[in-house]
Amino acid sequence: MTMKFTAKDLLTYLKNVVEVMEENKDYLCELDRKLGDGDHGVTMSIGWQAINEKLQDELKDEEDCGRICITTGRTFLSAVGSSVGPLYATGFLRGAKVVQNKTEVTGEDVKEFWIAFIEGIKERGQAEVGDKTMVDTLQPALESLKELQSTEDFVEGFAKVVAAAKTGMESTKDLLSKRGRSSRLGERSIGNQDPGATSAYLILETFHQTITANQTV
Amino acid sequence: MTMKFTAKDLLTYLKNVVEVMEENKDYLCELDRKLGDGDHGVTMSIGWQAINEKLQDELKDEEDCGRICITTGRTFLSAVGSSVGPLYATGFLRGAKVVQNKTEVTGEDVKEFWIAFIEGIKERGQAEVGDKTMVDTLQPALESLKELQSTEDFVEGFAKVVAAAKTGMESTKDLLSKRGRSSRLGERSIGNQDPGATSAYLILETFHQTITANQTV
Amino acid sequence: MSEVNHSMKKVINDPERVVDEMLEGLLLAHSDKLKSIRVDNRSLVRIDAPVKDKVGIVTGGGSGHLPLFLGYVGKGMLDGVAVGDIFQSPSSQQMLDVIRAVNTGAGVLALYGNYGGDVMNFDMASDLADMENIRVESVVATDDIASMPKGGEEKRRGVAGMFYMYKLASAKAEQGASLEEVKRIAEKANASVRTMGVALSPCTLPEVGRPTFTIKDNEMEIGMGIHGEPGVKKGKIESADSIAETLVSSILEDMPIEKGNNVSVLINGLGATPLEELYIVYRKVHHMLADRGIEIHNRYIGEFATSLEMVGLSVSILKLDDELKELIDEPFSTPFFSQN
Amino acid sequence: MSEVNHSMKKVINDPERVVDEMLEGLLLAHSDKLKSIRVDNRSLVRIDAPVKDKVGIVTGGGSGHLPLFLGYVGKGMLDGVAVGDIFQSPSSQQMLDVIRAVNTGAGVLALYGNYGGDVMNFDMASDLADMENIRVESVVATDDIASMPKGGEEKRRGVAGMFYMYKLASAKAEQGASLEEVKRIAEKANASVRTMGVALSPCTLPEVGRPTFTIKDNEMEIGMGIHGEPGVKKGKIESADSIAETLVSSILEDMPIEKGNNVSVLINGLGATPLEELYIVYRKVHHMLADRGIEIHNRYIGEFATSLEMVGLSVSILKLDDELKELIDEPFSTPFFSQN
Ligand SMILES: Nc1ncnc2c1ncn2[C@@H]1O[C@H](COP(=O)(O)OP(=O)(O)O)[C@@H](O)[C@H]1O
Ligand SMILES: Nc1ncnc2c1ncn2[C@@H]1O[C@H](COP(=O)(O)OP(=O)(O)O)[C@@H](O)[C@H]1O
Ligand SMILES: [Mg+2]
Ligand SMILES: [Mg+2]
Ligand SMILES: [Mg+2]
Ligand SMILES: [Mg+2]
Repeated sequence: MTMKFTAKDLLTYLKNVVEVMEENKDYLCELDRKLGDGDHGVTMSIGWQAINEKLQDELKDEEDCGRICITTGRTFLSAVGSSVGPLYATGFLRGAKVVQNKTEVTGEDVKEFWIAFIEGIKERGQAEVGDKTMVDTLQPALESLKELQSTEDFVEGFAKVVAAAKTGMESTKDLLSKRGRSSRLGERSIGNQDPGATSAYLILETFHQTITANQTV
Repeated sequence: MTMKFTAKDLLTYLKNVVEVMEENKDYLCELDRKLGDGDHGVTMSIGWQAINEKLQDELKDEEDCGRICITTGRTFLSAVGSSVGPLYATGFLRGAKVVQNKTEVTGEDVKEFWIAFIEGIKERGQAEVGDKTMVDTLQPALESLKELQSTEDFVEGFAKVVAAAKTGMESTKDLLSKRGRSSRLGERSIGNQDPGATSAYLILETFHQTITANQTV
Repeated sequence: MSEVNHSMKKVINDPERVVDEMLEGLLLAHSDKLKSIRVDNRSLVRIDAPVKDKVGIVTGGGSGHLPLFLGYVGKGMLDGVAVGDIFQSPSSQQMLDVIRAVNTGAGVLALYGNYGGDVMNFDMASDLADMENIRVESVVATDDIASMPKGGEEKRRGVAGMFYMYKLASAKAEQGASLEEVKRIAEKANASVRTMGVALSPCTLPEVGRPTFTIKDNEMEIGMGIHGEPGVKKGKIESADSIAETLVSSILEDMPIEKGNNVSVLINGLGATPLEELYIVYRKVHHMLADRGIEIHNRYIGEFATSLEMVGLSVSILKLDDELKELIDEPFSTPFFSQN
Repeated sequence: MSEVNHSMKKVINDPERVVDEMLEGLLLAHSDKLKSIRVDNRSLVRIDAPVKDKVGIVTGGGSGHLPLFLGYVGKGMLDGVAVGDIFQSPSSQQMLDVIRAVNTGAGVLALYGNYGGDVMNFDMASDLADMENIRVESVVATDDIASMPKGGEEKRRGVAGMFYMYKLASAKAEQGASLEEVKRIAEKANASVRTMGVALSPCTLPEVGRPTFTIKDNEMEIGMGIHGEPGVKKGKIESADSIAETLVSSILEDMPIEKGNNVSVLINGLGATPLEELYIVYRKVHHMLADRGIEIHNRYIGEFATSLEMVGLSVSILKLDDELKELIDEPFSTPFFSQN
């Protein structure tokens, strides 16, 4: 799992997420319109735009990965009022503990970061697999992460994590919603992919893209 | 207007009204079912049965026409909760003033009694002719009473009063209700005779029957 | 016993016994504050009545308007109430019994709404009380400006603004004032308050089982009475702000209030309108009065005079002078309200 | 701005701004008792907060339940509240701001209902407060016995019985007790209260414009949640007595109460049910408890936790020991309630 990932790379990753969320804003809203109140794209955009401001400002030259993650989590939380606010914020705040005081992290650290990220979200939201939430994306990713061997190439390994996340995300189409706003729809929730499961996939997928690009440079 | 009318005659009259109200109980209820809450017959029966008890008890040997009327009015009032309670009670209480301390009254007194009776009801209820209430019966009776000459035979004269009352009662069929419970029906109130106008007629008509019988004996 | 009409959304037993059972529950709940003086429970007085040397203040009216009427009996408020059937006047006898029970020799003031049955029965009760040498005076509430145009003030109905007449006269009586003085305050209160309301849906009488009239799905009626009496204008449902504007400007046109004057504002829900909406209306009323330089001394927001589960609300504005301002701040406490 | 859906019987302006405008009205009306600590007005505290040396008590939850939640902020009651959109949790940030504003160093107790969003956001807020060295403890109300069968108590929802947790913990805090002691009382209150309700009609969210679910014309649902969560039994509308019987016997089965024990009873209207009907239900509840030799120490009858204009009611019973009995009698005063 040799990989070098610096605070600079982390800032690049976050910038990439900002872009991806902007690109997928309408798509996420459309998914949420079928299941919830149609604001998930707007919510994600608001949260990541707030993070973007920090990236251009106080985080511009930040070298501590921990502090970057804390600011990201806090910023997201105070910008976003809806359910995903505390969920993603908790992910970043828990992840922050793994990488605190580090300017450069290893593949092992990154693995532990994402494990902490996902477990934080699970703990915060108390959703279970099958409830039709972002946990349906994150749980398979978590299991796949835990299987990563210290001997294998991290970028290749993370591709498997993303693939597992994708299968999980797609599985939400056929599920009956049991958590959050969409649970009110009951049977009518079946047939539509969960917006939070989708944004969670995008977050992981963008990480894979970032480290892949990093590697090829 | 020579006529002799004693406290005994008054008691007989009241007993006759008790009977008439009992006989017309269902009829009055039926009229009220079409216009109000269907209880006018029951209400009148309750009131007059209460008076009947007094007639058999404390009023049995009463010689003061005034006291008979006061007890009648008060008894009716406390027995009856609905609109007609204070209306007929006021009639008897106002009439009582005309005949107070008298054991025997003249035709002139009787005329004044009924004038006070009707004016009391008008004052109490504030209804006007055409509102579809007992006032439609009582107002023509009042006008006819006022025209009675001291020279004419009272029993014959009172026949005209009752005839005027009857015309008034029948006129309520074509009226739109403006007072009391039936006013809620608006247009739908047209076509039915007013129950209160009917009971008021019965009260006057029974008086005529009583004095007629008195005369022929 | 009548059958419950099961398409009625009501939690009741026998529709004919709604008032009796309500009163039974009320007396079980509030035996520390109220007592019944008739076996039919239709005449209630505050637990400490008659209150020595005090002018007694009584009211009465039909049921279905809680907390009106009986909710205003208590310390610093009314002494007694006669309770009628749903939307029906109590009987003169029930009123007379209340008058007797609160009379201390200082006289009794009857305060009630301007409705045929209530007026007739209270007049009758006063006549009877008079025959027993109890001094009774009456003031009839006429605050509903929608019920009769200007000029016909004395024919207007009494609605939620009656609360102010109760409150102010009671505070005066509590101070030991004479019957004449208390009556003067009641008259002044009635002359200084105006109410106008809007109904968005009707209510259903338990004995009837269906709405006695209808308001179209997207319509409302400005000025409808609390028993469904027709209002001044039917129309499409408007926004809260525009409703507030209509109500407040009608009131101010009927009773001009100058810049710098003090008022009390009452936002009254008719039954099914959530408190949230009453606050949205208060917001606009507040701004309108503030814009005109009128000072809001205090306000009451909630349900003060309902029509069963009618949807809608009313706004009342009371013009205060120094005398009324002092009286309105006096504390009171009933099973339904208290003000410290 | 969204258009008002004109077939909605609501007095509002922009459906999306209902909560903002309600809060604006509320703050204009009660500036002597409440203050806002955020520009969005979503975090409110009592005017004298932080109250020196006192444990701060906060709550929070969605709008549409007035007087719940913000109606319980005041003297002798809660210190602060975070206010969400209609039926939506407030954000963790809004909760954190309230926690900060009421903290005096004596610690803060968060009391709220057991709903996913509220729990998640309060947990998050506690974590953040913890990072700022503010001690925060939480007790989650779980009084609704219909939401989960016996055995799953901790998964039950919090409904009207939450009032008792607020009242008792607040009285304890007002006495100067420590965070641990106040928390103990809140837990004891929650463990000693059970609620069950019945809904006869749904309510309409302003943003949605039509009922989110339906109840047939002649039907009711026993145990429905205050956001329309499914209950335990659908059926024909029953009489008030039989509804009261079902509610009280379910409660007593879940929490047996012995002869001679003292209780407090809360009859809560869900929005559109008239007060008259609440008293009819109280009547039966009173008789049932009296028949079992259970002493009713006091009772609260009215609207304590609503669901907009839902038709229905709930019954809560709180078992009192000497400690709780003393606390429940303590006075309190908020813009919506007061007890002397
Ligand atoms: N308890 C929970 N645990 C995990 N994810 C959740 C939970 N509740 C909701 N979510 C996620 O949040 C998403 C909705 O987010 P968003 O639309 O931003 O919030 P809101 O529902 O408040 O409008 C859902 O699609 C779901 O994936
Ligand atoms: N203000 C009034 N003046 C005169 N008569 C009235 C008045 N109001 C009602 N009535 C009479 O009362 C009658 C109804 O009496 P009843 O059915 O006993 O009373 P309620 O309407 O209370 O049930 C009506 O038919 C009408 O004639
Ligand atoms: Mg959403
Ligand atoms: Mg949202
Ligand atoms: Mg009748
Ligand atoms: Mg009747």
